[in-house]
Amino acid sequence: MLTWVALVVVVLMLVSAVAVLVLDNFVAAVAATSVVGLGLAVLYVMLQAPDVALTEAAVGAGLSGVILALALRRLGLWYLEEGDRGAAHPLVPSSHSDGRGGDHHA
Amino acid sequence: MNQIVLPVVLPLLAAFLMQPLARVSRLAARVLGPVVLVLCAFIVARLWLNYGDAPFMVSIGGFAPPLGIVFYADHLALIFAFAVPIFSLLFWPGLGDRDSDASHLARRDALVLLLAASGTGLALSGDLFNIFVFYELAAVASFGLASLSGTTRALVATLRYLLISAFGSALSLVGIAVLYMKTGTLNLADLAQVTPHTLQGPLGLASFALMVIGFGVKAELFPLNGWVPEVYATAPARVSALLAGLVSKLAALVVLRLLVLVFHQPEASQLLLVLGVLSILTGELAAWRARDFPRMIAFSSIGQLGIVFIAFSIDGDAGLLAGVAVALHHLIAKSALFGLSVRWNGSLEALAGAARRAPLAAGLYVLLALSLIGVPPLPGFWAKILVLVGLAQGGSALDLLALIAILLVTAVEASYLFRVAVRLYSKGDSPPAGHAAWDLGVATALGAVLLVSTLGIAPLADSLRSVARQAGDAALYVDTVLPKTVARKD
Amino acid sequence: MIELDAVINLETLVYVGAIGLVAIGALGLALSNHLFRMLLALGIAESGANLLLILSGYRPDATAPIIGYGPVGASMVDPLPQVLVLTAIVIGVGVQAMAVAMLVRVFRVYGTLDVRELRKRMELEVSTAAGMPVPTSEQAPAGERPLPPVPAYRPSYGPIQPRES
Amino acid sequence: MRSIASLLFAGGLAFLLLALGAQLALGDPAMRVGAEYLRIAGPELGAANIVTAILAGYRGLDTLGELSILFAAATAAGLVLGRRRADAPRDPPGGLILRAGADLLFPLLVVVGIYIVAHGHLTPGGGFQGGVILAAAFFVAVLADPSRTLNHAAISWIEGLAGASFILIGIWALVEDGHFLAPLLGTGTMGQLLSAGTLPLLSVAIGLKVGSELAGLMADISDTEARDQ
Repeated sequence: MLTWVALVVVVLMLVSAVAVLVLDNFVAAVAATSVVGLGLAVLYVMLQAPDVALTEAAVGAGLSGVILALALRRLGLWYLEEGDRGAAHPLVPSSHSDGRGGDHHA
Repeated sequence: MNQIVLPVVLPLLAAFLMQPLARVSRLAARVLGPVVLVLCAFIVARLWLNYGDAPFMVSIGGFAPPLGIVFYADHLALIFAFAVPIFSLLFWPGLGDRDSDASHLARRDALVLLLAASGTGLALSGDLFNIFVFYELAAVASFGLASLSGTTRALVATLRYLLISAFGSALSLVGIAVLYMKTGTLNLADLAQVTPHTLQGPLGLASFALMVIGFGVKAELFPLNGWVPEVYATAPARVSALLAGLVSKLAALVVLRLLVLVFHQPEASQLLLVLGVLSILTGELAAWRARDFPRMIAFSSIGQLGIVFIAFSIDGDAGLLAGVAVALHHLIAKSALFGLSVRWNGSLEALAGAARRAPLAAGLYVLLALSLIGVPPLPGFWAKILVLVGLAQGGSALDLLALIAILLVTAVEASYLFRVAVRLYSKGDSPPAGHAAWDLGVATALGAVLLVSTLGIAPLADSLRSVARQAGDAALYVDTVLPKTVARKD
Repeated sequence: MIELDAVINLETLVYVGAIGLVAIGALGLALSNHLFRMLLALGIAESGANLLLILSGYRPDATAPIIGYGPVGASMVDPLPQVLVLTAIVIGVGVQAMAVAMLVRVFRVYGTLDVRELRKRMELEVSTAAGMPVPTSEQAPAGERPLPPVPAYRPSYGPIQPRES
Repeated sequence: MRSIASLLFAGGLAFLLLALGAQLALGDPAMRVGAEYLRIAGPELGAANIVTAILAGYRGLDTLGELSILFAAATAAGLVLGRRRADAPRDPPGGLILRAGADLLFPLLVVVGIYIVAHGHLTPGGGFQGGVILAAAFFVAVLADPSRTLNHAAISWIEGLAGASFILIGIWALVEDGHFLAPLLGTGTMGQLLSAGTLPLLSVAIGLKVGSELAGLMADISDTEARDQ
C-alpha cells in the first residue's frame, strides 16, 4: 500500500518537475515547484526523516514559494492567464508592458 | 593546538558583528577586519612553529573521529591556512576608497572575512561534508564579492556563475550520496581505510567524477569553467586576484585530498589528466584570442590550473611535488598580475606606452610573464619542468599527449604574453594611469618573492619535496586522525 | 489491488525519482534561456540530490532516529544523511534568495531575463568599458531587432535612472 | 545543436546513475558511523532527537558554516539591492481578509516557532525549522501591509548577536574543555526541556539567526522598488 502511495507521489513529482520547465505561465511554474517540494516532504516522511520533512515543507513548499512569488511580482511575470501577458494585472499595479521577458525554449 | 579552529571562527565572529559594530563606531568596523586577519595569520604561524614538524589533528567538539569533524594540519594545509589571511589582507578591498555608506562597507568587509574563514576551513578540514559546507560558503561569499562593483554586467556575470556553481554543488552532493551509501562515513581518514574494498570500479569513478566536476567549478576545471572570463572581467580586480589566486588553489587542494585519500585508483587519475588537458587547450587558446587584459589573464589562469591537475594525475610524490609547485607559483604570479590589472583593466591596445608611465609595473609584468611561461632561472621554469619530467617518466600514451599539449600551449602562452610586453614598451598616446601605491607595492612584494625564491631554489625545492611527501602519505593521514588506540575525550 | 511490492520497492522508486529530478533539473538549466526558469530548474536538481542523500541512509523496517519515537528497541535509520540534507536545504534556499535579489536588480536595468540577450549586452558593456571596438555587425545574428542603447556607466548604488523603452 | 547535446548529457547522466543503481545496495546502507551515532548519541549528549544532537553537537561546525552561508547570502543580497529610494512606490496593502488573517496568524506563528526552537532536542524540529517559521510570521505581517516595514537596525543586531553567541558558546567550550563547541553543562535528564547541556542554547541561537536572516532577506527583496515606470 505504502509503495502505491510512493509511486503516485514520485510520478506526481516528476510530472510537476517537467511542468516547471514547459509551462509558459510562471505563476503556474512556481506553483509546480511547490508541488515538487510537497512531494519531497511526503517522501521524507516515508523514508523516516521527520525533521527533514518538516524543513522541506516549511522551506521547499512554503518559504521558497513565497520568495519566488515575490520575485514574480518584482519581475513583472505575475500574470495568471495567457491573455494577461504584459497587461497590468490588478494584483500588480507596477507590472510593466515590456516586463514579460519571453521564455524561449531552444 | 586546538587553537587551530580560531583562524576559521574568528573571521566568522567578526563578520557577524561587523554590521552592528558599524552602527556604533565606523572606525572600529573599518579596522576590525584587517586586525582579525593579522591575528589569524599570527595564530597559524605560531602553531606552525611550535607543532608543525609532524602533522596534527584537532577534533572539533572533542568528539573522536570519525563521529566528529576533524581538522588535519600538515605542512601543505598550514601553508594555505597561512596564505589565506595574508592574501586576504594584501587584496583587502577597503583600502583607498572614499565610499561613504557605512553599511555598504560593513557588508563588503564581512564578505571578505567570510571568504577568508571558508578558505582556511577548506585548507584544514578533514571531513568531506564539512569541506562541502566551506566550499559553499566560499562560493556564496564570492558571489557577493564578484558583484561588488554594482554594475549590471557584473550582476549578469555573477548570476551565470551562481547557476553554474550551484549546479556543480548539486552534482557533488550526488557524488557524496553515492559515496556515503557505499562507505557509511564522511571522515577522509576513515574513507581512506574503507574505500579500497568498498568503492572501486565504475561506482567509485562515477562518484569521483561527480565530485571533481562539482569542486572543479572553483578550480576552473574544464566542463564548468564558463564563468571565469565573465566574472574576472567584471569583478573588482582585487576580488579577481583572490578568486583566481587563492580560492582556485584551495579547490585544487580539495581535489588533491580526494585523489590521495579516497579515490586512489588509476582511472581517477586518468580522468583528471583528460580534464586538465582539455582545460589547458581551451584556456590558452582563448587567452590568445582575448583582447582585454583581465580576460587574457583569466583564461591563462584556466590553463595554469589545468597544468596543476595534470601534475596531480602523475603517480607518486613526483606528481604531487610538481602540482604543488605549479600551484604555489601560480598563486603568487597570478595574484600579482591581477593586482596590476586594477589599472590596466582595459583593452590590450590601450596599454601602449604604459611602460613610460609606469616603468616598475611594466618591469614586473615582464618578470611575471617570463616566470609564467617558464623561462629558465625563474621558479616557473622549475615548476613546469617537474611536470614535464613526471609526464615523461609516466610514459603512457595519455601522458605523452599531455606532455605535447603542455609544450604546445607554452608556445601559445609565450606568444600572447610577449605581445602585451611589446605593446607596453611601444609608443602610445594615452597610456593608462599609474597604479595606486598599495597595489603596486603588493605586486612588487610578490615579484620580489619570486626573485628571492629563484636565488634559493635548491633549499626551497627540498622543503617543497618534504611538503609533497607528507601530503601524499595516506597512511600518515590515517594514523594521525585515527590513532590505533582510540583516544576518547577525557 | 495488484501487489506492487512484488515488482518494485520503495527504495528503487525513490532512487528513480531522485535521478529523474536531477536529470530534469540539468536539462532545464541547459535548455532554458530564461534566468528565472533556470533558477527553478536549479532548485529541482538540488531537490533530487537531497532526496538521493536521504535515501543513502534509509533501510526498510527502521524508525526515525528519535529516541522514544518508535517502539522500544526498534532499529533506526541512519541519522547522518538527514543532518546533511537539513544543511543542504537551508544552503539551497539562501542561494536561491540571493539569486532572486540579483535577478530583480538585473531586470530593473535591462528589462529582460533572456540569457542570450543579457550576455550580448554584458559583452557589449564590457567591451565599451574596456575601450575596445564594439563587435561588428557580422557577429550579431541577422534579422533581430537592434540592441537598445547601453545605459551609461553609473557609480554603484546611485539612484537607478529610468531606462528608455 | 545545443539542445541535442544537453539532452544527450542529461540522458546520459540519468542512464549512468540508473545503471549504477544496481551496484548501490539500496536500502542496505553501510551504517559505519550511523550505527555508532545511534548507539552513543543519546547517552553522550542527552538529546532524544539524534538528528538535533548530531546537528548541533557532533557536526556543530557544519551548522556554523551553514549559518555563515545564510548570512553571506543575506549580506550579498543587501549589497546588491542597495537602499530603496524614499519616494519609490510600494505595493498596496492587501485586502481586509489578508490583513485580518495576518493579524491572527502572527501570534500563532510566533508561538509555534518558539515552541519548535525550544523543543528541538526532544521532538522533530529545532533551530532551523523554528527559525523559518519565525521569519514567516514577520514576513506575513509585512506582506499583508507593505507600509509596515521591518526595523533593519533591530534585525542586524539580532542576527549579529545570535551568530556571535553561537561562536562564543563554542569558544567558551574551547577555554573550558579544550575543544571548540564541546558540549557543556552536563546532559540532564533526557526528555526534559532543560536537558542536553548547551544544545538548546545553540538551538535558540540558530533559530534567532536563521529567523532574522530570512526575515531580513525577504524584507529586502520585498522592499525594492518595482521596476521604474
